Amino acid sequence: MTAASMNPKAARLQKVFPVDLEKFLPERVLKNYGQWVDRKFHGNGIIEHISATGDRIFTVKVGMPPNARISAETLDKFADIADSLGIGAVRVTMAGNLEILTDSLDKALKIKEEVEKMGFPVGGWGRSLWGINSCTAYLTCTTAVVDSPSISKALGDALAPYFKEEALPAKLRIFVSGCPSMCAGGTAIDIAIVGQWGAPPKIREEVIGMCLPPPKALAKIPETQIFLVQVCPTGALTLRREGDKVKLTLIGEKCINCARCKENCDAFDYDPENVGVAILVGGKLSNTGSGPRLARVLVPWLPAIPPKYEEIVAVVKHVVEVWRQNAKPGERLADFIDRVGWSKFLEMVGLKEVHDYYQRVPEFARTFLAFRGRGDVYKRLRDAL
Amino acid sequence: MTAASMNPKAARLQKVFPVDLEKFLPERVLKNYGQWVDRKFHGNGIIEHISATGDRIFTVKVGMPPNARISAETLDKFADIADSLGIGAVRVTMAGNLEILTDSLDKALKIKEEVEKMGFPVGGWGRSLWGINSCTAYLTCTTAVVDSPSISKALGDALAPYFKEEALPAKLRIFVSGCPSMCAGGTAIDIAIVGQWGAPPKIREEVIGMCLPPPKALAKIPETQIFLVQVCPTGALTLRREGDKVKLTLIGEKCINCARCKENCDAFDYDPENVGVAILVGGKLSNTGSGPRLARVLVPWLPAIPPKYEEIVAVVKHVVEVWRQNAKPGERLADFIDRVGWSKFLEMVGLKEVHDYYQRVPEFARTFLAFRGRGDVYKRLRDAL
Amino acid sequence: MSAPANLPPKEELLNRAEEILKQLEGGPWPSHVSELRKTRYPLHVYGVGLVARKSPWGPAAVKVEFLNTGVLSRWARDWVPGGGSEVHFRVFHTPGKFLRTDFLRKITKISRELGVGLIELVGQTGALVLNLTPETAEAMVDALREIGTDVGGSGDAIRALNACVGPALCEFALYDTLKWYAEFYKDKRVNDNIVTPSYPYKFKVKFSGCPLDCARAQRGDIGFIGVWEGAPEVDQELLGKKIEAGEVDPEKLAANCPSGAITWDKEKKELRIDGTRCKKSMHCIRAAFPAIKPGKKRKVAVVVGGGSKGRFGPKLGWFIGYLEPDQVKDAIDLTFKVIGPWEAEAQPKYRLGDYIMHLGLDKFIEKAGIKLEGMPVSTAKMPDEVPYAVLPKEVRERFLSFAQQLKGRV
Amino acid sequence: MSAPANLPPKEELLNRAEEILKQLEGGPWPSHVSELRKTRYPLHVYGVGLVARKSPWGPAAVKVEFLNTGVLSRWARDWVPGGGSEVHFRVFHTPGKFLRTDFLRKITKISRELGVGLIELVGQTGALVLNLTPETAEAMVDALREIGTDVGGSGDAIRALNACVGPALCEFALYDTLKWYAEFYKDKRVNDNIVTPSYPYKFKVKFSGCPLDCARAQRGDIGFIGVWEGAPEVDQELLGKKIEAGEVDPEKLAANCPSGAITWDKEKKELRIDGTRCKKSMHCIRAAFPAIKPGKKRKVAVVVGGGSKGRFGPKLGWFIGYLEPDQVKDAIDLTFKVIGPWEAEAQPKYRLGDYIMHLGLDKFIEKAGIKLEGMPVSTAKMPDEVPYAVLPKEVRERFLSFAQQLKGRV
Ligand code: SRM
Ligand code: SRM
Ligand code: SRM
Ligand code: SRM
Ligand code: SF4
Ligand code: SF4
Ligand code: SF4
Ligand code: SF4
Ligand code: SF4
Ligand code: SF4
Ligand code: SF4
Ligand code: SF4
Repeated sequence: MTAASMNPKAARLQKVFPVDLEKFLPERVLKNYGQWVDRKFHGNGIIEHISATGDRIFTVKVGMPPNARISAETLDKFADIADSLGIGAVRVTMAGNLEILTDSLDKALKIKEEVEKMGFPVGGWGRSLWGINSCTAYLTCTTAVVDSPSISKALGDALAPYFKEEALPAKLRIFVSGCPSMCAGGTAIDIAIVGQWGAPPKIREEVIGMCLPPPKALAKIPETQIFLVQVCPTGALTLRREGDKVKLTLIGEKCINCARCKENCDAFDYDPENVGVAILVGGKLSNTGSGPRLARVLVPWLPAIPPKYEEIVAVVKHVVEVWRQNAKPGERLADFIDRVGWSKFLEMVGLKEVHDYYQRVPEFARTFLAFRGRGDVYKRLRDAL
Repeated sequence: MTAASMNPKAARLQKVFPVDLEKFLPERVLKNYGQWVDRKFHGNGIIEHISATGDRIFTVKVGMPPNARISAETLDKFADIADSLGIGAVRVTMAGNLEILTDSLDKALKIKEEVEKMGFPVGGWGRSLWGINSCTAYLTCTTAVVDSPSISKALGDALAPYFKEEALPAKLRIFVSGCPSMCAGGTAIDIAIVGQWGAPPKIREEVIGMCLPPPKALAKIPETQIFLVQVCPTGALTLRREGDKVKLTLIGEKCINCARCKENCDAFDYDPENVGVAILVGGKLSNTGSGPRLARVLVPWLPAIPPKYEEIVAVVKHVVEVWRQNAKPGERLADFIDRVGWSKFLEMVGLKEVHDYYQRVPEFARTFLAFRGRGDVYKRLRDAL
Repeated sequence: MSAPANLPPKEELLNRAEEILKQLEGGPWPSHVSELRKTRYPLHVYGVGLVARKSPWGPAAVKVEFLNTGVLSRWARDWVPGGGSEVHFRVFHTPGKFLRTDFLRKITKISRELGVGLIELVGQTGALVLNLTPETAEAMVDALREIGTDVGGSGDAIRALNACVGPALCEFALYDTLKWYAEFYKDKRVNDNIVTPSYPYKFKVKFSGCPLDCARAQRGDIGFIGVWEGAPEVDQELLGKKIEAGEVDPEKLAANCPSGAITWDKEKKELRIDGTRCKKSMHCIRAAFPAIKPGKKRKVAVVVGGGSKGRFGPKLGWFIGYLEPDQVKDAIDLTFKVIGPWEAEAQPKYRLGDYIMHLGLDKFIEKAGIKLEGMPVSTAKMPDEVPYAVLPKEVRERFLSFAQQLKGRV
Repeated sequence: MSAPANLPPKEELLNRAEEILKQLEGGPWPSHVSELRKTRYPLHVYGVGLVARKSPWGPAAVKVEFLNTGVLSRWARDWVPGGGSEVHFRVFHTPGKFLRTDFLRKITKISRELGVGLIELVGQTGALVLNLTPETAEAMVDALREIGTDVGGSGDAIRALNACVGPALCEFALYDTLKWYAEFYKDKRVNDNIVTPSYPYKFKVKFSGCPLDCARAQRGDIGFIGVWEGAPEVDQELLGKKIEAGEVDPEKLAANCPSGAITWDKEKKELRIDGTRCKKSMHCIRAAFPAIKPGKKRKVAVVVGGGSKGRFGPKLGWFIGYLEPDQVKDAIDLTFKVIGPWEAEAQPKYRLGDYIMHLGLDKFIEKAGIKLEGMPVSTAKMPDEVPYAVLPKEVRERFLSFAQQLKGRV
């Protein structure tokens, strides 16, 4: 059966993908496609792209609200600007900023003026804050623990000068995720903030049945075949016989709060009292400096109190300050920490306690922990010596 | 009760320790104690120690047989040399070499001649093979898997020129241990060779009882209180009920061959067919270069076939050769590997397969594996890129 | 989720919600709340969540025919006064995420008329996200297909592809990321596995034009990263000019190369780069472009197994070898080779990286039948420090034969 | 251990044993077999082991009164034709392992007369090992005590101490390793715990005079390593001479410092070392001694928890802080502080390092009541990469108070 002969709805199984470059790319981009030979940065937010053809495209990077959430109304205004001062096109970056494209520096500066009037900052690139990536959390997400968009707003308010004009040692990007799924992009970034429960979840007995086989089957199926048991990496979720009933039980001592159960079943609940965020530092994805790596936990828990999130903001600002004052030019936070050593970094930050969960875990929790990196153990010993 | 009033045998509980420096140190050493201001190396094996008093002591380092095993007869001959050509004293080094002390370069060179006549090499120090440390193994040890002294002999025969005169990039030391106890000094050394069973041990049912509580007690004591169960790090040793008897059982799939059971009970046996050695490279203890670190497994298993051990000798010679030809002056094997990267090093060695046990282990064996370092995971990714 | 304890009564709850929302509209950074106000998004639900410090949303089940991925729907929890519902589509973004104004206006029109006038410009995987109401879902799919895109990308399926802007704007692009993006989407197998979620877990594909990795390929289940072989290309003349002009300090360039590959010959005024050592940090290139450029022999490095968590926690990708810049078809084949054993064998909710950790990368490569140029000799993520192990006979044999080979040589 | 399969009959077994033994006497390296031949050691047992490829020794139980450690005895396994037995003592070595010839002759005399004429010059822990026969064991203890040493150092006790030669011969010694060695032995608690094995596992103490760590303190349960504070000391004048003489290349010196602490001022002809960065690699000192020497402010770094295996595998020590070179009494107290919680709480056959891994180094330090200068802020061996955890309230409070403090500041 060809797509054409199908019922129009069934034809939906053959997706329409936006794959036609001719159709979607601005003409001026198509003309110079693959021919860019140089670029110049004109202050924060503006790049001049120089083509072998002699053409130029200027991009003006506009900071978007958290989670890149924008109204159709505002977007139309940007479209108007792109038409009047630009070349009739914008693009959205990886990180959810909006670039307005134009063909002269003059126009680029005017665009900057216009969007600033609208209340949007122009900035990023080079040695600055490039932006804060936030997942959707309370805006739409069922598994969210804390609300990343409002945390991002608080951080953006505090760090806006670093986006717009103040220099940092190198690129700074922050990922804010509402729960351990880390949809803002994982932890391999300068600063990652991740919502977490702080205490093992509770099973809501009224609803857990929906995530399990019917009671009779449950009593017969081998435990290892139960989906939720499979999902839990530590064996904290296990079947227990209570009289003639078989129940899913959560052994708090084994739980590591990874949230995989919750991701797969809405019957896991938590108490807002215990909820908080972990702050990780020193990750990156780019191959610059000493290469890509995962961030480390700096602070394993802080409360997340809307709308100001003062504790989180204070720690992030402080870390940025320590880095700003001590790093070499061009040195990402990760490379800076690498150079001075983790111990020294902690000393600089003034943190007396460190999160070394791995070593504290009791024997029984080890199953899950095998994957955890010990990193530069001996290197650090040396750093200390 | 004072020692004096004690029964003479009971007085043995108060040990006689050789703590009197005046008594044990040679006079010339005492006179210059703590006053050494410089030293000169006179070819392999001879150091001139220069004191602020103007005095000099020359030490001639003599390579000893494997496991530093020597007869009283031979030792007396060395004493004679020390009396006739030296200052009436020798010392034993950390690593079981013998240093003969004297007071002029002339005499030192004569000592060298004399001991070489006896069939002993003079060498070590600086950029050379400093020696091979061997545990005792088949000479006296009950838990030995392979015989380290004869392996050391084969290696010494093959590498003797590097002790005596041929230059290497830096210090080379080799530890050869007969079993995973690693009595030759662990693995934090340039090259470590460690005997291992290759397959899980077998319990000798006839004798295992001697290492367990009596059968009746065994049936009652909680499993976690049984010494052998405690000793096994993976839970491979466990109690199983068979009819009305309780037996100690070894679950082969969980065993990681660590030998802790065998160390604590003679009832564990192995099949010489499976026996071999692991060869580890790139460890060190000294804080030089990039600091102390554990070696890594290069070859997890090779057969140990006396008396030539050709396979082991071939691999060790080859590793030394790769290092010799490619390292910078002064670069220990560990630092060399660190600089070029593990992947590149393997490529140089021509090893197509690598031992990455950790990743292969099935879920159930994870309990033990938590401690294993992941080391420079991303660094290595980068090395590869 | 159950109602949090101590929730104030309805009126007060809504008032406090509004208060918090207002506070989120001040300050220098653009406010998502201000934007939400301009839409039909049920803002009180969000506000109540902020007061309760719990997500106000629970799962709902809006079904759109023949749409198994890309649609997510929620009901406000029962403790949210007034209730509310929310549905959104994950929509395939344009190549390079360029939006010509005519196309952009089509999107805003669809959003306003069939949605709630709210758009997430790009999700972190790379989708364009449109909020809507259940009633108009079917119509919105049709409208999107009309303008040349579609809905998809959630569940245990292939997710929205993501590529950096690449040759469309960037002087560093070492292969055509947008072409690869398009070719992948055109492949039938990709289509089928976007449509129907049947993998052990999600699968993400990312394309970065160079080692700066703007598309975060390092965290993809499979990632393609443009690189070059050997040393960066140096235009000594142009470099000389830059040095004279004081734009570039050659000593610093050498000192800051993280792999120590650069030497500056003061006499000859020549910068030399040792290609065998260069680790592709892009440092010299960024500092002296275009006098220093990526080398001419271009490759696409393949990394597999990255992800934010999965069963065994955060991981970056493992490098497994190179493709040529024109091998996009082979890249697609490779992707399905990689997927093969994982799809067949992995436990549910094991990301590809978890499966690889479990199996061992070398075993995985063998199983998947992967053969690539530059495949690292060491495919192990972690070399072992423990000198004892239970080893199968075949493994022992292989090491033995290595030693036996050497016996002849040395 | 049981007899290996396919063992040849007695005669042939002994012949083949002799054959292997002979082969071990050729070659340029000194042969242990040749030495064994000159003694009454039952060489055929060793030979049979080599043929069987199994240790020929099984445990025996020779008891010497009031000797609970330092004596090890073996019987040949039942498959060794002719049998045989072997006993050996671990004897405390002299400070610096110096042997004046008079003393050495006393040792060889004891060995010949009361032993089998075979000596292991030093074991890898640091003991002098004397082989003997069961009958003369008591007499040998007496003879050894007579000449000023004794038997001890096996089992779950404090083992033979080990110190590098230090100030007796070495120009690098930063504290008096041999004095520390002697003072430790003199302490009553050390004596008691050498005499009676009652710890969870063995305990080893090692003293290295400088960071070269010749005594391998890094693998001790506790290790003491001489270091200095800040930069190495530079005698610019002497260095200048060495440079002129071509003995030292200052550029190379700077380039090879692993911490990048050295800069060479070409103009002023001055070598500058940044003490905050120096990692005590000894590189510059080795290369330019005595023009560059260790700094004057000397310290003794303490490392704990090293070991070859234990429960959790190979580990090097954790650095926990500094003592002063004259604080040997405090070092002894510290040692027993370190032993305290381990002795009280560790499972059997947990080395100190295993116990610390289990507990967490910071918790351990707290429990042991250790307070040292320079204690690293981060006492964690491994920082966490996983952003979720179950955290006790107290822990959370502490991090909260850190943040609250900052709120005022920034
Ligand atoms: C536009 C964007 C790609 C896209 O397709 O959307 C982009 C494009 C460029 N990146 Fe990027 N990066 C973009 C996200 C990223 C990311 C991903 C992210 O931030 O989440 C990374 C990797 C994550 C990380 O930081 O580790 C990334 C790591 C870099 C780096 C490395 C920075 C460093 O010091 O480590 C550079 C080099 C630089 O800044 O000089 C770079 C440089 C560039 C430049 C400016 C190339 C240059 O120096 O000439 C590219 C400009 C393209 C052009 O000509 O328009 N790009 N860049 C992304 C803009 C995000 C934004 O809105 O701010
Ligand atoms: C004699 C001995 C100590 C003892 O008390 O017995 C010793 C003594 C010295 N060592 Fe050592 N080392 C001794 C075992 C060690 C060990 C332990 C071992 O080998 O098992 C180590 C640490 C293990 C390791 O290698 O990581 C060790 C690591 C060093 C180093 C670092 C080498 C390197 O490149 O990393 C040096 C520096 C050097 O060689 O320039 C060193 C240098 C020295 C020098 C030569 C100091 C110097 O350069 O002037 C010392 C001479 C003392 C003297 O004046 O007589 N010593 N040295 C040991 C001789 C063993 C032997 O018979 O060969
Ligand atoms: C919308 C989006 C956040 C955003 O606003 O940007 C998102 C939202 C959700 N993610 Fe995500 N993830 C989004 C990008 C990511 C990323 C970033 C990426 O792709 O590079 C990651 C980390 C990278 C990775 O995949 O490893 C990510 C890792 C997860 C995980 C953890 C996966 C894991 O391996 O453990 C989950 C949990 C799950 O799959 O059950 C998850 C689950 C979810 C769910 C479906 C949870 C749920 O059921 O409610 C969220 C739906 C919220 C909602 O109502 O829309 N999301 N998620 C992003 C998808 C839009 C898009 O396609 O562009
Ligand atoms: C004699 C000696 C080897 C030698 O010839 O040099 C030796 C010999 C034995 N060691 Fe050892 N170890 C000797 C130094 C070491 C060292 C080196 C060191 O101390 O620096 C180590 C590694 C460092 C460490 O302790 O971590 C070492 C780690 C072990 C272990 C593993 C301990 C662990 O933590 O896992 C065992 C197994 C045990 O304790 O059950 C062990 C057990 C044994 C036993 C007692 C096994 C047995 O029951 O048969 C061996 C007795 C053989 C015999 O017949 O004498 N021996 N042993 C060394 C002691 C003489 C001395 O005091 O100088
Ligand atoms: S990180 Fe958590 S809260 Fe945020 S969108 Fe993903 S699943 Fe939802
Ligand atoms: S899945 Fe994770 S959060 Fe859930 S019970 Fe298991 S360990 Fe705890
Ligand atoms: S390493 Fe093994 S074989 Fe060697 S002495 Fe120690 S316990 Fe015995
Ligand atoms: S103690 Fe080690 S060798 Fe013995 S059964 Fe357990 S894992 Fe295997
Ligand atoms: S990854 Fe490289 S090619 Fe792609 S946008 Fe970033 S800098 Fe340009
Ligand atoms: S790209 Fe980076 S690693 Fe390669 S030569 Fe340039 S600075 Fe060095
Ligand atoms: S550790 Fe230092 S002081 Fe001791 S012998 Fe070695 S070089 Fe000399
Ligand atoms: S001791 Fe080592 S680290 Fe310190 S300055 Fe000298 S070379 Fe550098």
